[in-house]
Amino acid sequence: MASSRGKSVIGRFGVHIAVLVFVAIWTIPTLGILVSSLRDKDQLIVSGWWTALSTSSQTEAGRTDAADKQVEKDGKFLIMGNLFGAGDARTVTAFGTKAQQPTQFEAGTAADLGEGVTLQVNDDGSYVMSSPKAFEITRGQRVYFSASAPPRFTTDNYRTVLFSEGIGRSFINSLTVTIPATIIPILIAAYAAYALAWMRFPGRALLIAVIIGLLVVPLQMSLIPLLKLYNGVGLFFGVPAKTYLGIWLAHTGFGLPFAIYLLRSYIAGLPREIMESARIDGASDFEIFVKIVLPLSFPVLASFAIFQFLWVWNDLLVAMVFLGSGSDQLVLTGKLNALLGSRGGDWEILTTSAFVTIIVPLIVFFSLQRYFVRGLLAGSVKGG
Amino acid sequence: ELKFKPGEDARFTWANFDELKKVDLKGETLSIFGPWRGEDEALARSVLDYFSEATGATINYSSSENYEQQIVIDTQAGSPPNIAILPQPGLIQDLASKGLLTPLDEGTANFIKENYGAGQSWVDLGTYKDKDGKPGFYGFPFKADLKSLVWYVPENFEEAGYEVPKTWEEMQALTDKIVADGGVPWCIGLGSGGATGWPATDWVEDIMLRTQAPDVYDKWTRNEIPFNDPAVVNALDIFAKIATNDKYVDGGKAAVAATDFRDSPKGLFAVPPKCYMHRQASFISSFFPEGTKLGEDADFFYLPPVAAKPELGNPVLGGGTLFTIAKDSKAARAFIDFLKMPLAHEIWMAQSGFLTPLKTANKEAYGNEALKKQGDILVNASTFRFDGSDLMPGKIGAGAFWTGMIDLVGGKPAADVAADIQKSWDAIK
Amino acid sequence: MADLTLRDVKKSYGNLNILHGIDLDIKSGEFIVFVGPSGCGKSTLLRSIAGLEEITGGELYIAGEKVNDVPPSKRGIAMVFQSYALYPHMTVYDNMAFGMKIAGESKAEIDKRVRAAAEILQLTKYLDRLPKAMSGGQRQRVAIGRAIVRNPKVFLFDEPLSNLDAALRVATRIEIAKLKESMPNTTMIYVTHDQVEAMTLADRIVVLKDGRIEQVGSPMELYKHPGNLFVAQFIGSPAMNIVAGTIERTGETSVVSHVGGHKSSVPVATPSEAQGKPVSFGVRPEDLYVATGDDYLFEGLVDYVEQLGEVQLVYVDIGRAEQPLVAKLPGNVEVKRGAKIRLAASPDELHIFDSEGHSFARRRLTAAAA
Amino acid sequence: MADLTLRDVKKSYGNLNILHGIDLDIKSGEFIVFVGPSGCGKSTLLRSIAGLEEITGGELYIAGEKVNDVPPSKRGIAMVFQSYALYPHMTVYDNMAFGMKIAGESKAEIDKRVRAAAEILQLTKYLDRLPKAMSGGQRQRVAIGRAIVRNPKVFLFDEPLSNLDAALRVATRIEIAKLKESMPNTTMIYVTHDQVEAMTLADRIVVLKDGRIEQVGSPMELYKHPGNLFVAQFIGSPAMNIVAGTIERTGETSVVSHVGGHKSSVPVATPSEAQGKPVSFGVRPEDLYVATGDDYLFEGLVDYVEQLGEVQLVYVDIGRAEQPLVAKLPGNVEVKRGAKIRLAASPDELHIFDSEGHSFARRRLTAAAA
Amino acid sequence: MTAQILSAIFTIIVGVGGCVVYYWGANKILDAVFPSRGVSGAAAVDNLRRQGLIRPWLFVGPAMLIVTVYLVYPVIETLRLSFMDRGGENFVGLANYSWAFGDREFRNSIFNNLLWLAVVPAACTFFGLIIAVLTDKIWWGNIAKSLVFLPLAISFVGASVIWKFVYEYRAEGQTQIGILNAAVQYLGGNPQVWISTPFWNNFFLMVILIWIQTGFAMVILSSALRGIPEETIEAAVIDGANPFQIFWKIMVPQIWGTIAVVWTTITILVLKVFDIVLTMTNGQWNSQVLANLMFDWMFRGGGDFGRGAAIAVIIMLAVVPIMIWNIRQANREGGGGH
Ligand SMILES: Nc1ncnc2c1ncn2[C@@H]1O[C@H](COP(=O)(O)OP(=O)(O)OP(=O)(O)O)[C@@H](O)[C@H]1O
Ligand SMILES: Nc1ncnc2c1ncn2[C@@H]1O[C@H](COP(=O)(O)OP(=O)(O)OP(=O)(O)O)[C@@H](O)[C@H]1O
Ligand SMILES: [Mg+2]
Ligand SMILES: [Mg+2]
Repeated sequence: MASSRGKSVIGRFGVHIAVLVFVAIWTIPTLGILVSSLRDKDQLIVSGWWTALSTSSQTEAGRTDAADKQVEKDGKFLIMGNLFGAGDARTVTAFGTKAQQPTQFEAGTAADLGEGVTLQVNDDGSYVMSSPKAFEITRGQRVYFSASAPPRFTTDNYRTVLFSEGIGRSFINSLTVTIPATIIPILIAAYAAYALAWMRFPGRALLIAVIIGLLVVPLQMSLIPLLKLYNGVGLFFGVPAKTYLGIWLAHTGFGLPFAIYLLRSYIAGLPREIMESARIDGASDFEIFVKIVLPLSFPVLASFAIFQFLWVWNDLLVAMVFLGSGSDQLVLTGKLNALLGSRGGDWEILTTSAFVTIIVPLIVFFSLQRYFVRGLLAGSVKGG
Repeated sequence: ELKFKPGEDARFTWANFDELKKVDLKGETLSIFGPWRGEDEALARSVLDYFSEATGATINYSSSENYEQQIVIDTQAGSPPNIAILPQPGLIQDLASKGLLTPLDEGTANFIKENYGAGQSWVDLGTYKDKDGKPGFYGFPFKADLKSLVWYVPENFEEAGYEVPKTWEEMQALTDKIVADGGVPWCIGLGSGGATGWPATDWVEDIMLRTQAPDVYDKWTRNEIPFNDPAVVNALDIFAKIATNDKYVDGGKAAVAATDFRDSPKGLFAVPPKCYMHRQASFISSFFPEGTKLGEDADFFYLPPVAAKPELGNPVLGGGTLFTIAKDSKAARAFIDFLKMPLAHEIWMAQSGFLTPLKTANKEAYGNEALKKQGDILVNASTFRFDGSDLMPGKIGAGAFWTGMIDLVGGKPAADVAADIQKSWDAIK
Repeated sequence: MADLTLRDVKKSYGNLNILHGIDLDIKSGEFIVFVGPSGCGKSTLLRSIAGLEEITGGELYIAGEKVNDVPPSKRGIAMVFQSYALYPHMTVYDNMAFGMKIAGESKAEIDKRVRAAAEILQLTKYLDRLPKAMSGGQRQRVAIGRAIVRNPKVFLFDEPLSNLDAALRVATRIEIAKLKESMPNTTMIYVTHDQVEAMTLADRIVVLKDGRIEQVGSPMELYKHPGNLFVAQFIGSPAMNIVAGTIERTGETSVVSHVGGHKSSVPVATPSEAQGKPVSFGVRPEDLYVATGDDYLFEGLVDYVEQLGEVQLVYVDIGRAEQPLVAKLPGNVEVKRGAKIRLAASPDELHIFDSEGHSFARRRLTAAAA
Repeated sequence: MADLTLRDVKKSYGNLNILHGIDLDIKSGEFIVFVGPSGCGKSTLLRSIAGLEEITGGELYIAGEKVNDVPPSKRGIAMVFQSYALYPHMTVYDNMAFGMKIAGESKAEIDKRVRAAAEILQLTKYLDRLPKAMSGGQRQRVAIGRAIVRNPKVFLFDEPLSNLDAALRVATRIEIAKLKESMPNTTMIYVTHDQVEAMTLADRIVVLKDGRIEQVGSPMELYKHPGNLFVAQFIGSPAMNIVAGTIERTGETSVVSHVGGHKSSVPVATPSEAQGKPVSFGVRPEDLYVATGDDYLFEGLVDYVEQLGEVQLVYVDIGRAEQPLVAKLPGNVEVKRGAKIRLAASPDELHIFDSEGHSFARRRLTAAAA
Repeated sequence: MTAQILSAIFTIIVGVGGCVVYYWGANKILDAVFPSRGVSGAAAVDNLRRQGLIRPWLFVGPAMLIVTVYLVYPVIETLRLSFMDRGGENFVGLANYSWAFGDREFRNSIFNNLLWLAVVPAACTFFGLIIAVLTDKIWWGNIAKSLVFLPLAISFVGASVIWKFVYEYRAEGQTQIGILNAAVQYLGGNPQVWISTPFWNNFFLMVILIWIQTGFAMVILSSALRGIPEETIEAAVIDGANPFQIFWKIMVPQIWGTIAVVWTTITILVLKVFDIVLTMTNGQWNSQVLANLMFDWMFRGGGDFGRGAAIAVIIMLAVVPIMIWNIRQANREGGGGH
């Protein structure tokens, strides 16, 4: 339904609004984390991420220089400096010397610290502390101040993730796992789905039932028996138990029921006359499958490819169990996972790696999206 | 690349390195599976490097987000790593009882007993029954955490004129004083995703050690006294009185369970401070704001003992990781022997986040004052007890106990909470 | 050699019987046309012959061999589907070439035959298009092209021309006729609704109704000697006029009374027991002419006139409740709506059907008008 | 009131122009038929009127209101699609009732109208079936029913009868004619390939070619006075015979020489500058008769004869390279294949077209044969 | 690095190629053993029939083999374990099952799972469908789709971090950094501890799964929507149906089969889902679900294979009705077969 089919302006507008709302709801959580991953780690728990772009007023603590920096001038001992590091363009509005009253004094005024000691903090962060006696403090005086802080962003997290050692290797490992683990199940499932949809053989209905039933098998259930099997096979042939072949097959096995289920329901819906026509043309089932069914199933193959790709790409468990975790086999998720601190914190790495891992699936999504073509079957048959 | 060049720094017992060189493991591969990732992993590797450098063995270290699950799978399926490092004695016990682990050499238990502070406690910790019910020593403790610490900001204390409390009673008085001054004394955050609740179990364990004799604690962790024993209920109550008092905790009691434990210390550093004290293990300092100098910007004191119970001395609650052999090999044995050497400890001590109860290790090797101070607390402990929830069966220690703590701070009476946990415990017997 | 024999062929969907036992012998090289009302089972029968539907009873022989279980591709047939059934993802060229590619023909051969077929069907400039960018008629031509290209023993056409315009239809029809002529041993079976197609193309026409054969015969035979009322009305357009009547006199030449008691003598033999029986009395619109004298068959008022150029269709209300009588008169005859008109027909062209609809056999030798 | 006005309506797909500027005025209540070769844009034009295609140029008015941007449902139209477009998940009944349900008609009213339409289209017993269990013709009838039921201001039919059998076709055609008569203010636009349908139904026929209007006029006008060669050949079946010729004499009555130098005088005025110019000389098959004397137009050998019952088509090779000449002769004329035949026609029925295909205007008053 | 890339490419080619070679080769061999072209008619027909008997198995064979090894065998193993004790060594009969139904946590999980089953598949399918339809109508539809799809590409752990930030709670009066509480506070409400409010927290967890899986539903439904014959929509437009009617009465019924597929898949996914619960609450505050409970008994803490397996078996039994319904559906639509 092209928009041209005369929809009122309001109607058209409404669609845009509705989609916008959905997109907003779906994007906001992610956006939050994207912004957060770029923010300064300490600012994050202080203010909401949506305020990240605005200048915020914050109360903080700073410290003057210690006694070793004092100078004597006009009989007074002075410690001078700036609360902010170089290049920090913030404005102090008020300051204080007690944590409980951090904004006791206006910026630019001098605070009396007793014993003739005064402290003046100006709005640019510079301060002068003066005393009639020489200072003896080894650590600077703590100064609390309220300053308006411009947004602060950092790409450190991305730098950490993207330039960590071995990331390229694990990237390649991931691709080596993912590409065949996506294509192999598609092939196997498409053949099976075609057979289950359009070929007649005994036990067909039973097989369909089994496939649907197997959809529910929790992956974790299979790991121990399978790994035992792998170890057995590995031992028997004297080969390593953890190989790429092993993980491809594992992902294939876990992805197959869904693949067959999805593809079968689509393939069964293709117009029957087309198959018949090909059959009369002398095509065997193999040829019908390859030359007619496969091209016409592109949209569903693309959908499944996307999902399978995502699962495999984001998987860590299966990779760790069947491929191992040595650095030459480590997949990208494993690598990023290793960057995380062991106490599960380091959410800044977590969010950053979440974004790093998203990129490839998104590329896949975009490149496959064009196969979701409208009207692939258009013009093939007439009828209702 | 070795972190510290052998022979260069007198803090390290380099003799060990030369000794180690005599063990020839060229061509051998040692697979190690542990809980450390990220920076911790780098630290761990810095220790492992010395072993591989000296012996010629290749070490494959790996870890995973769900390493508990992974170790179960790998051992059950028959492809375990040589060395499995686990922080949960309960899990090791389970694996041992299924016959999936190899006991350590005869002398090892004795070595621990003699050379570790509170040695017997550590030996007991690593001893489990195998498939046939025969006890054996499986877990070599390496790297300890100290849990009985209260963190504070010295300058905040100074400004307000507070003193570090020496006894539980003083701490209680300080708490009330802070409230009276208009402040909030405690930051408590129990949030930890799926493990939410565990920080509270540490509180309860610490209170148990300060109100009951160590053997009561041990009975408790083995359920030889029921969870709803008055002794336990009392400990729960003491904690509940703090955690569910809206005046005592930052954000009020509703915030306790909802605040992530990683975020909770940050209240100490707010201006004005959101709270003045935070009880948490030694590792928490890595969640302090960037640039925080330990000892200056933040410091800790030992969670004080109850003055009314002087017989209990200075009990210490801690945690740590245990090294077990899941697949025996010459290299694995040699590696355990390596762990007995002071050098292995010193390397990590000299960096960060590592405490050791090994008395022979050079205390000067600690990388900073804070560590050293913690090390002292550890070594001088009159009683050392491992985190009780880690000793309990997983369903309790990493399940019902956590849930119970959440119920407790949610306002459920301590007795009911304890009864519920006991019920769960009964269910798995 | 491609004889086709159907013996009691039955087909049902579940317990819905579509074909009730079809018996038919088709000789090699014959051009057979199936006609019948919509939904009578023509497509089903064709599909059964192709092997696309498994028949539920009876036997089917092609070239003497029983093919009940032979897959479509081995029956040596080509089929043009009523619903095109084009491969939507292939260009016109590939659609046509597909069968030959499968058969492993050489590139050059494929190209030659595809281009030849495209030429015939005026598809040459569309060879690179996909079916979705073509008009209905263009699609149908592609479907025909696909069959032509395959050179089969038996051609099956399911209404292949129904979407073509008149000019192209005539042209394609003639092409099909020529195609047939150039392949004298190829059997063709053709389903159509178009009388002209049926009449011009068929060696024999098979009239189907409700899954049963009503009559089989050459076009002229069916036109001139319809076996029953159904065939009589079905063949010829507009349909034969049927008027209720009664046999007044039996014998070699019968006398029938009909509308308004008008009596007509018909050179058709009726048995004596038919005397006084109700019959249907039929005459084709094109056999009627305007009676000049008193010798007429029907009298009535002109209800409606359709001008078709050289001829006109005149609808005459002869006083019966049902539809008006239709007469096809030359275009130049002046007929006014509402005017009275008298129509006559040569007695030779009259038909009588008994109460069950069977026709009384007409004497083959045309007698002189009564 | 449902006047329809098209002003320079254009449609292109990308840079493929399909309609090149159509100008057409349709009066309320008119029955307009679009004819034209397959792919000429009939469906596209119909869809543009319906609002299913956005026109890329020009203006479209319905009842005086510009509807370029009015959605289809607000244009007051009903449409029968060439490809049926039935809702596959609804029964026949629901397919027909859908529009009324949407409009919120009462159950009783819906039922009444659906059943009435089903009766007309002989669909009553299929009302509960799904489209997939119906034959092609049945599906098409459902599509027609769906439109009938809606009672719109403008009816659009895209080849609605192409899958029906002759009998049903005639019946439905007459139903449509009656429908039209019963709704004198309803405008109908009808696309067909069937000459008979076009001739009988249309008030005016619009002949399209390659997205342009070739001629608009009443059926008889197009038949008798085709404006150009294309229309001449397109209207009438079989098509008009066209023979190359040269104007020998101009004036009120022209003389044309054609095959074999044969000269014929034609009562068509040609200007003097046409003298000696090549022209096309046309005569309809049905206007030819067997010449008895020397006064003939064409002479040739009978190539092929098609018997159609009351008439026969005789293909005569008159010695030109292209197709044979076609003559439609009465069925009773004895014609033998290979025999020599001479054909004549009344000069009134002769047409001449200039080298660009435009016809020379014929004198409207028919003169006596030369 | 290049050597590595080359070896990766080589590995990939070997893997995928091997698979292609199997199908192509098996087919060639079948054609060679039972030739149907270039032999006499009767033999060809016979051979074709033989091919017809064998070929389906060539097609489904690999799938069956893999599925048997990777899923059927583990299922049988699980079934066996569910009758065994914690170490999987001694037969204990139905003890694990009777334990399960007596366990409070288990009953709570069943209840929660039913809630999830009632809400999540419906919500995902509904939103997926709406978004698929709406985005088809606008020029930036693909961009919108990608954004809705995005969550699917984020790992579960990443997703839980994201949602922690949404649900983050700060005491009243403090600056809220969780957007939900910020919004609530902005609107004048009191901030809530969303994930620890029993019963309702289930819904907050479900929102996460809905957020993730809607993209899945959208992608599949969107490809189905594109298969709807345009003419039927045009016909409905002419029939005067408004966009809602076209959607509900014309489009939805025509893709009913796909909707069923999506629904079924998400239902099954819901039965299996545990990551979200694990990372957000680990079943606390009465938010436990079966899959997480099973996981708990199996690998974390519990260490009881018997009970874990019993719960797994119960989860699998829960799909039996869905299975039966699907098979009926498949048989009704008939697929094809000739
Ligand atoms: N989507 C499209 N893209 C490009 N060209 C198209 C498209 N649809 C139709 N056409 C072309 O537009 C022209 C007109 O098509 P249309 O369907 O209007 O023809 P028609 O006159 O209805 O023919 P028919 O009688 O065969 O149905 C044809 O040449 C066709 O190939
Ligand atoms: N799958 C089916 N299930 C049930 N009935 C069917 C099915 N397919 C067709 N029919 C019915 O079988 C009968 C014969 O259909 P068929 O398609 O052979 O008719 P046809 O003679 O080709 O008609 P048309 O000329 O309209 O194409 C019809 O009444 C139709 O409704
Ligand atoms: Mg048909
Ligand atoms: Mg058309």
